[in-house]
Amino acid sequence: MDGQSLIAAASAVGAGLAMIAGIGAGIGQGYAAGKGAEAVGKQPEAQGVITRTMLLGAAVAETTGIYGLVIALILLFANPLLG
Amino acid sequence: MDGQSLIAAASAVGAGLAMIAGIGAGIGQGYAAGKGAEAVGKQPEAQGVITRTMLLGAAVAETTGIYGLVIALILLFANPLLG
Amino acid sequence: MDGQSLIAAASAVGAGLAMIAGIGAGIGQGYAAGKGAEAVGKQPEAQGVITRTMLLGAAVAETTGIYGLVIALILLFANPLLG
Amino acid sequence: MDGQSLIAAASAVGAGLAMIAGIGAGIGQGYAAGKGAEAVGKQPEAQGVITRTMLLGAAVAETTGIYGLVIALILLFANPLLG
Amino acid sequence: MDGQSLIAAASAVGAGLAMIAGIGAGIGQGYAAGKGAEAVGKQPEAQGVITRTMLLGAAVAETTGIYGLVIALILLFANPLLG
Amino acid sequence: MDGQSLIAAASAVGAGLAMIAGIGAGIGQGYAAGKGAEAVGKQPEAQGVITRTMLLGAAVAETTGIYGLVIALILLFANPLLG
Amino acid sequence: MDGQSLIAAASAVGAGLAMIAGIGAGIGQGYAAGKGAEAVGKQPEAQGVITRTMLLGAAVAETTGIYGLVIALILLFANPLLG
Amino acid sequence: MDGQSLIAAASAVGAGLAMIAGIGAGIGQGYAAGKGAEAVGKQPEAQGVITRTMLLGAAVAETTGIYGLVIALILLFANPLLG
Amino acid sequence: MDGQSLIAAASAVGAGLAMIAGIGAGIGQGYAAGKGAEAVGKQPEAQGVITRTMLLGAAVAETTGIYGLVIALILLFANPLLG
Amino acid sequence: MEEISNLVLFLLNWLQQFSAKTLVLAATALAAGLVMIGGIGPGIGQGFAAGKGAEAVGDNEDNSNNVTLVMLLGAAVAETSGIFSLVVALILLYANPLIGVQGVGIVLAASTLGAGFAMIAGIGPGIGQGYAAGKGAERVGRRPKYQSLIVRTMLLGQAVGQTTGIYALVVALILLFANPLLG
Ligand code: NA
Ligand code: NA
Ligand code: NA
Ligand code: NA
Ligand code: NA
Ligand code: NA
Ligand code: NA
Ligand code: NA
Ligand code: NA
Ligand code: NA
Repeated sequence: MDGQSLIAAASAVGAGLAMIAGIGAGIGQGYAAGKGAEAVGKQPEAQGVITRTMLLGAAVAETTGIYGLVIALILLFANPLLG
Repeated sequence: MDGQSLIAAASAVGAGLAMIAGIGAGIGQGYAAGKGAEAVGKQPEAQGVITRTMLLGAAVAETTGIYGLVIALILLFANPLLG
Repeated sequence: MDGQSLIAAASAVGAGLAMIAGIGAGIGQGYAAGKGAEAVGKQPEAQGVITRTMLLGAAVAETTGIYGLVIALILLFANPLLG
Repeated sequence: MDGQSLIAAASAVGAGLAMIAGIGAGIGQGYAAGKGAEAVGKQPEAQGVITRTMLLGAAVAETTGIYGLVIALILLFANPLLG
Repeated sequence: MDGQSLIAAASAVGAGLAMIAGIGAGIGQGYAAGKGAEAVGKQPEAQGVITRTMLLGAAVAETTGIYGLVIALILLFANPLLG
Repeated sequence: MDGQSLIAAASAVGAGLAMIAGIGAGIGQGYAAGKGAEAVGKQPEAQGVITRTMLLGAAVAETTGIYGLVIALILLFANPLLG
Repeated sequence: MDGQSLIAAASAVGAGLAMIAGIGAGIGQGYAAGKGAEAVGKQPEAQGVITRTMLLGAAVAETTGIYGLVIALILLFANPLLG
Repeated sequence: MDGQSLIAAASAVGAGLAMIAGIGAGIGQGYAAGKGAEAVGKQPEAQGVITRTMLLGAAVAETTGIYGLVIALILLFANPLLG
Repeated sequence: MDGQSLIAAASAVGAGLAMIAGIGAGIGQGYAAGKGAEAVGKQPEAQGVITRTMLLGAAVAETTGIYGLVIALILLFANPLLG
Repeated sequence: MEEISNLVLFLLNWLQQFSAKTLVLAATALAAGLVMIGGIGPGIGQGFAAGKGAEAVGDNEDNSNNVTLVMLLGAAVAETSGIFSLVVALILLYANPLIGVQGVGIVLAASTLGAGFAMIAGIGPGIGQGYAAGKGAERVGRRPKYQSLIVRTMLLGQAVGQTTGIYALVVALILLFANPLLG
């Protein structure tokens, strides 16, 4: 077994670990979805601004999930550790 | 045992780890389901807009779970680390 | 021991890890169950729409748990990493 | 030690990991139990519909814990990875 | 050291992991305990139905903890992986 | 190093892992303590029934922590895996 | 390296893992502290019964943390696995 | 296998672990999104100040996710541990 | 393979683990962001003191994330363990 | 490949090429990372206190100084776990007593790791005490008259909530400084 194989194997595990970051956005955006649904039920006339604020906040909450995805993709497709 | 086997073995573990991201969407979307049920109980006449907002928000919350699934499928079926 | 055994062993661990995703749906759907029970207690006449919204939301929350199950079943019964 | 032993050993660990999914149903159903108890205290006359909704929601929340149990039982009693 | 020892060792770890499922019932049932105590304080006359609902819900929440216990006991006392 | 030592070593780790189940009861019973304190503050005259309900619910929440303890004690003092 | 050393090493790790159980009591008792502080602020005249209920509940929540400590101390000072 | 390969392999795992920090910002910012959506629904005229406060707070919550990303990028692209 | 490589490899993993501390600040500061947004919506005239309190509290919540970052940077750039 | 035919023996043999000191140093690097995970707790808890504090000063601007004071006092208590973690990490990095001790490398290394795992318990007190800080600040904002009673109850509850963090610290220090497993 050569060193390159060990690095590739560890990269597969690292890519899986990086995806775990996505737990956060899933919980947070789901919370926002619930509060948004509650808010439009109470003030249907404010639906536009409620939905926009929910989506703006959810977009912000997505970033760390994206970071994890980017690191995983780098480990899989453009791995600087593999010589 | 050759290096390719080690990479494949690590990929199986990495695929399992990547799925853990799905915890987030499960919690978050369940929260949205609960708030949605509460909201339609209070304002049955607003059921349409409540359900649409809940589903829109839940779709947003699904993405990081999908990212995890995609990385797992890449590790299993189109693994760039396997030579 | 050959490389195939190592891959099979890692697949057993990966299958177990993938199931952990199910934590999310369990928490989220249980939350929805609680809010649903609360809502039907307050508005028994809206029981139909409350239950439908709860179940619709819970179905959405189930998906990432299903993804985990699918990856586990692939690792066990149709493992592409095993030559 | 042969490869079969390694697979069997990993399957024991994988079975243990798969059970961890049960955390979700435990939390979620307990939440539903608490909301159910609260609701029947407030509207004892709605006890029937409250309890039915709580149990329906809890049954939905049980599924991913069952998935984990099924994968564990497969790993222990009908392991397709063991030749 | 033979293969049987490796399987037995892994079974000890797997049994420990399976118990972690119990976190869920502990949190959930404790939540139910708190809501139950709150509810009987507000409606002491409904103590009977509150306590019964709390215990029924808690029994449902116990199951995945029991699943974990059963898998651990199988791994320790009736291990099908040990030849 | 013999196989018995490996099993004993893994049992020590398994015992430690099993104790982690106790997180659940700690959180849940603490929640019950907080709700109990709140409830007796609001209805001091119902202190008896509040405390009894809190303790009954907390006893239920303790079980999975006890399961973890029992498995740990079996692994340490009556280990069926050690020949 | 002999078998006794491996058991001692694993016992050190197991002792550390067992302490993780303490997360639960810390969260739960802190919740009780917060609700207690809130309650005495609302009903200062009920301070005695609030504090006693909070402490009683917190004592109950401590137990699984103590279990973890006891297992850790057994692993360190009275280890039955070490011959 | 040489030492440099071992360090590179460990760096891939370390990079994956560092990304897990992102769970926090995802949850927290999603909570802010939900409260922001709720607040603009209640006071649409205060939308400007609500959104600015939500985004300011979310920016603060992003930092530890960024720290994790920076450490991962250092491990991958400018690793001081690799000679 | 020399010992220095093993220490450097462990340092890479340790740096990744240390970053996980950042989960806390992300959740907590996001909560503060949400409550801050809610509060300025209710009392826009108190925006100054609300924002200052939110930021002061968030600064306090940042510290353990910074500690984790400092330990990771020491492991990477000024590692006292590497001879 | 014969040498991997028994994965456990392969690993143990592979580790045996290193000196005891090297194994402890490597374990120290891992443990320093593990102990920092305890810092999750104060982050969550103090953030909760920040949110409740912000809410409370908005509701009662006249009383904002007392609210802030209680928030910071409670948050300072909640920092304890984070400080414990940082101190243990610094001990590990700069003065790990197990480095250089005569003994079996794997026991010394595992003891260092065990100390790292134990400190993770600090998550609990950090979250819980921070929650108490937030509720204390909230209540002091609404009922300034009862500030001392509220703060006393908060501190009493926080003290109770600290114990499992102390247990973990004690076990970690035993593993590092008075390890009974070192023959
Ligand atoms: Na973000
Ligand atoms: Na998303
Ligand atoms: Na879903
Ligand atoms: Na389900
Ligand atoms: Na159940
Ligand atoms: Na129980
Ligand atoms: Na207890
Ligand atoms: Na931050
Ligand atoms: Na802090
Ligand atoms: Na305590």
